Amino acid sequence: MRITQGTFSFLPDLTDDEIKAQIRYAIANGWALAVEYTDDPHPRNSYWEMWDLPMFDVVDASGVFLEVTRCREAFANHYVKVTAYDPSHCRQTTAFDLIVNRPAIEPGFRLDRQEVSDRQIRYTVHSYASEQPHGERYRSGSSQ
Amino acid sequence: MRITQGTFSFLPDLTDDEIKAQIRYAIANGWALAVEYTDDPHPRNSYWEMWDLPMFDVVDASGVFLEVTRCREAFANHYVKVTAYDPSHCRQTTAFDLIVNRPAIEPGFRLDRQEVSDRQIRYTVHSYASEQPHGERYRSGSSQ
Amino acid sequence: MQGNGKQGQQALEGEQRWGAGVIPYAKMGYWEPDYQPQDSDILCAFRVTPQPGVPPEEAGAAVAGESSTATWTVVWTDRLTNYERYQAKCYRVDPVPGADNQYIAYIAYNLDLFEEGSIANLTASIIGNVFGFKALKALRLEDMRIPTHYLKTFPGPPHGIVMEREYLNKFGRPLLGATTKPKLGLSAKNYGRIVFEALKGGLDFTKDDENINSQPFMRWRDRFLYSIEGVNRAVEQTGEVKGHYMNVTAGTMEDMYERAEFAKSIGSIVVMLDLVVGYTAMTSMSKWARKNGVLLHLHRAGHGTYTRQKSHGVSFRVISKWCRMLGVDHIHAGTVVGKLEGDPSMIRGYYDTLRLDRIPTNPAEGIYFDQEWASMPGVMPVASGGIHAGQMHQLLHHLGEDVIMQFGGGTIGHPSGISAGAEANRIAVEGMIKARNEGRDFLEEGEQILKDVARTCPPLQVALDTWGDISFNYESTDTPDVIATPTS
Amino acid sequence: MQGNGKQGQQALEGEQRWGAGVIPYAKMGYWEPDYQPQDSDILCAFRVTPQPGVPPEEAGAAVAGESSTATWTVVWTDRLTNYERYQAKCYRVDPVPGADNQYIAYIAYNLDLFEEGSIANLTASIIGNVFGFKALKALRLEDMRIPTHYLKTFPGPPHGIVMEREYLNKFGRPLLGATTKPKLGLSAKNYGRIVFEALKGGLDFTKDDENINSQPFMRWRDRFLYSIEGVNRAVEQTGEVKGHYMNVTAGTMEDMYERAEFAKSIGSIVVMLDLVVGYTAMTSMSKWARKNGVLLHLHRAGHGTYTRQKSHGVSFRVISKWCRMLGVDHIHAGTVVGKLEGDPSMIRGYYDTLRLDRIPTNPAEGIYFDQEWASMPGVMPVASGGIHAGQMHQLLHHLGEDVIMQFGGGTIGHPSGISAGAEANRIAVEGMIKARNEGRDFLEEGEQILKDVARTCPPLQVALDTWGDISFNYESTDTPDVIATPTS
Repeated sequence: MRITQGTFSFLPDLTDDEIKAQIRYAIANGWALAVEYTDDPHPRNSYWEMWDLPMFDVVDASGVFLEVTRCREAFANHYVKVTAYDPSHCRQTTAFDLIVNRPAIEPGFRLDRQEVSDRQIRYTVHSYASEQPHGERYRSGSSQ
Repeated sequence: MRITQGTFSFLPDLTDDEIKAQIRYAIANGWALAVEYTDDPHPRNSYWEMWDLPMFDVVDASGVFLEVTRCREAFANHYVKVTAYDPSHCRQTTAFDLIVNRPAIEPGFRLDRQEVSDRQIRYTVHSYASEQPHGERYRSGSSQ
Repeated sequence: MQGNGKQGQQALEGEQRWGAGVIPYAKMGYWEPDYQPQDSDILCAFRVTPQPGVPPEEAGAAVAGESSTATWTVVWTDRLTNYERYQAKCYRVDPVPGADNQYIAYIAYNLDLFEEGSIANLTASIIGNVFGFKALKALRLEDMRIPTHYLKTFPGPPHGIVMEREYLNKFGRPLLGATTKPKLGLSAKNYGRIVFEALKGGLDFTKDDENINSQPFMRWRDRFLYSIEGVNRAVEQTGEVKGHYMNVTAGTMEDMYERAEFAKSIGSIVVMLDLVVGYTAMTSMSKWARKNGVLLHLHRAGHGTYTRQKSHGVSFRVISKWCRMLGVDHIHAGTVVGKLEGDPSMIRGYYDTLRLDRIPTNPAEGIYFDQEWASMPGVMPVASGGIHAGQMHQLLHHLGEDVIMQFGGGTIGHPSGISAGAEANRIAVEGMIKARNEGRDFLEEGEQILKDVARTCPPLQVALDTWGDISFNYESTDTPDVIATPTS
Repeated sequence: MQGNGKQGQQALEGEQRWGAGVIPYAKMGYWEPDYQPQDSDILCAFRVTPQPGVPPEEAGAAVAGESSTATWTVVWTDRLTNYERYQAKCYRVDPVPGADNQYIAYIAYNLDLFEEGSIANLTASIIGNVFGFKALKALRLEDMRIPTHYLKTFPGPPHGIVMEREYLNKFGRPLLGATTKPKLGLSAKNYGRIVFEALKGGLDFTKDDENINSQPFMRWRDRFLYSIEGVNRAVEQTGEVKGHYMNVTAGTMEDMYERAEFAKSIGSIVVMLDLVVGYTAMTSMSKWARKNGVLLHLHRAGHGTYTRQKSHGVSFRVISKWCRMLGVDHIHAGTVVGKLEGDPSMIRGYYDTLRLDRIPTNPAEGIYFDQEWASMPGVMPVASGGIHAGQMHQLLHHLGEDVIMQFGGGTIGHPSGISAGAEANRIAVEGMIKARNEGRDFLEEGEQILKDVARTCPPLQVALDTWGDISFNYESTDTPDVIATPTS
């Protein structure tokens, strides 16, 4: 399966030039950029690992893209995303995010159903990858 | 004080001819007429004593008025009212009622206040006349 | 145009109907001139003003479609259902006589479309999206026929006219009320004084204003306590049952219940709501009122934003039906002669709708369908807004006997005081009823009757002198159509 | 006419003012051209169409009077209060350019007039009786300025746009939804299938229709259970957070709470209400939604009966303000290009009102006052009704990024199925956002952008082929006035 989190996950994977264009858009808006990675892409995992601190006050897209490249190389079997952050009043949250790296094979999820009373079901979204410990997930392939 | 129950209690007391006119109106509408009396005119006394049964299917106002007169004579120190009753579908209740006799002196009511909690008060409307037993009320005067 | 299924508007079948894309509503089966409405159908009469170029049958079909199953494009999932049952059917479109480009579209809805006992559901369908539909310039829901099959799923008035009169022990004449004035700024103690004076003087009810809820100058609990003191003092001095409509309208349902429970606990026989609280809150309060033996008064605050204009919105007779179904004991329904909008024949239609058990079709009063109420009790209409004792003959003529006449300014503005104002109103109504019962032509002789009664009642004479020549003569915006031929 | 206190319209004083009888509103002090609105005043702009012979200042004064303290006749009990404080003041009347006999009346209301946190109270005053007032032919509430002093007494959206996006983990693009179709007749199991297919295909939300509550063909509890199965299956297959707006609209408040509690207990992240339930029920549900961490979606069913016509009723921008104040997370607010009424600049005004923290006066968008929201979170506007993927460039241009685009027929009516329809919509929005971020003129090049994206996505090509040329081109009934000079 293909996890469709992030702003552009239905489009074909963005090329490096396309990623740089999005980074430029964020810089033009005064947004901070950050790189994050994870091997736990559960839809409720709010906190992916931070690749260093967010890059505030950057003016140059290529510097940001360099960090993207470094993170992708370091975590080739992980999900990696670039996040643009808008600190302005009444916003103070992510402006957009895009997945720039994903494992070659995405085993995805299973839905576990616990029957409770009155025909109700408690649902658990189980990630196949997380059956292995951190660091040992997504070893069967690589996007590189 | 003057108890203002009934359809016409703010107008001057109706004359006998005026009472007959109202009776004729009820008969013309096919309503039954009844005479009731009481010495307990509390606003929540729903059941005055019945002077015989209601007069259904009457055609002659003077026959009804005769009963009014007889009741007034028998209970000169009571409240007496004539009631028109409408038994038709979706009505089945009193159409109008008029007081045709009242005691010469109406001592009226007192408001008793029981303080309860939270600044609330339980009210009791106390009738001075009912301090005496039935039959001994309103003896100080007569409307005749 | 009944019975003329024009070739170009006939419903499509098979592949033609189910091909992907956009199809005119009429061709999707929402225009069905041969349809015979079933006894259990909900029927609606809409006044439709189509945009230029939209034929009337298509406009009627669009209303039927957008208020029932349709979306703007073909969906195959329709095929999973017995969709013809759920499609509303526009079965008739009549041009409005004397109006350019207006039509009355008659639409039938299957009973299955609506949840039992839910005005919210009924309205979400019937007045949901369709009033914003671009292909129409304007749209008005003129009338509805509620079949007994659906009617019986609603509670109706908590008590109704008969039970209220028995509880009050007041028969044979209109009831009298007054809204406390000024609306804003009185302290709770001053407020209770007005309640007391007006009830002592001869009124049956006083009323909170629709916008008196709980403001800094007077919080609700204090107002309720002083008002009930005024009520009980007046009961003591008159020997009559009296009431003050305590307005429990509030920002949340929880606040409303808190206020209503308190009103009940201190012995109030009536509470009041504003229409702006909405149908769901009203229905909850209706059930509360029956359960707790408290009369429920409804002020129609806000209705004028959608009921007033003839070409667009919802007629007040439809609102009247909904309110009788969900259940209130009183509802403000117009005065004819006062300061607020209301054509006499239209108001007669509202009053009939609220009070009668069977209302026959009557285009002159805006009644488009026979309506049976299956013995559901009637609602007491309330006439309030710019009326005074000098109009008593006209009020009785237009509004009849089962009505609450509310004289706010006409009581409290009396030059001799509030009690005198109340007395003038009470004696005027009694005198007029007495004259009517004696067989006099009270409408014709009304002024003379009032003059005669005033001889024994100076406050009435003062009232006549003060307001005798006041009237509000403006043309009504909502009037019956001139109908050349009966519509059914 | 500001500043021209004409002799004939000046307020009376002393005996002249307090003599019994009837006095024109302007002379009672409701017309005060020299009044300087206070920061804490609630301000209203009304479009007034007076009856013939009623001067505009008197009409404006009448509106001020009837929506605040006035009754139609003089009452001495006014003297018990500091009545001048409670009198609303009409301080300005501007003729509407190009319109015959229409005026914009500006009226200021003291903060004391309104109960804290109660939209029911605010509306009972401002749109209470006055819309039925005979001396006016028509009346429309165009806009209100809510001062921060009053605004802060309201809860605002249970979560707001930012919190919703963080909860959903969806940023940088419009959200996508679809209303399940057909509206009526689907069994619970069939219904859940549509939820599943649409969410799996790429939508973020699916939605109950406004008139799907609990009918015989599908009761609410069964619908909720099958829908949540569909939601969770889609979460599993996409790794995204998904939701289905469960419509808890019901006949009584108790039924609404029962349905909302059940939706929460089975894990639904969102519930939905219809506007017809009313302001009081909505405010209660707003507080429930914050307390229980459930997003609150509002369908504006019924609004068209009073918002659509320019001369009479209440503008939807006022409804938008009230709903942001009482607190919903989503509200249907127009599409510009779809099947429902909506002039582009008017809709921009609604969207600004719902989303921005500060909205400056802008007559071209129908904004009559500066409005500060004091950091109250924004409401996500929902565009729903006759829209499709082929309009994506126009939708993004008109509606921006913080919006939920709901494609009902435009998803479910897709010839290749529901999932394909959803995929077409999702890739269209992603492609358009990507192009915009890359600096392209997406409005101008929109069709080309979609065509390019469709090359990697056959379902989008099919959608463009099916609906590419569909539009609903009718004139709007509610448009901005041509303003010769700015109004402030």
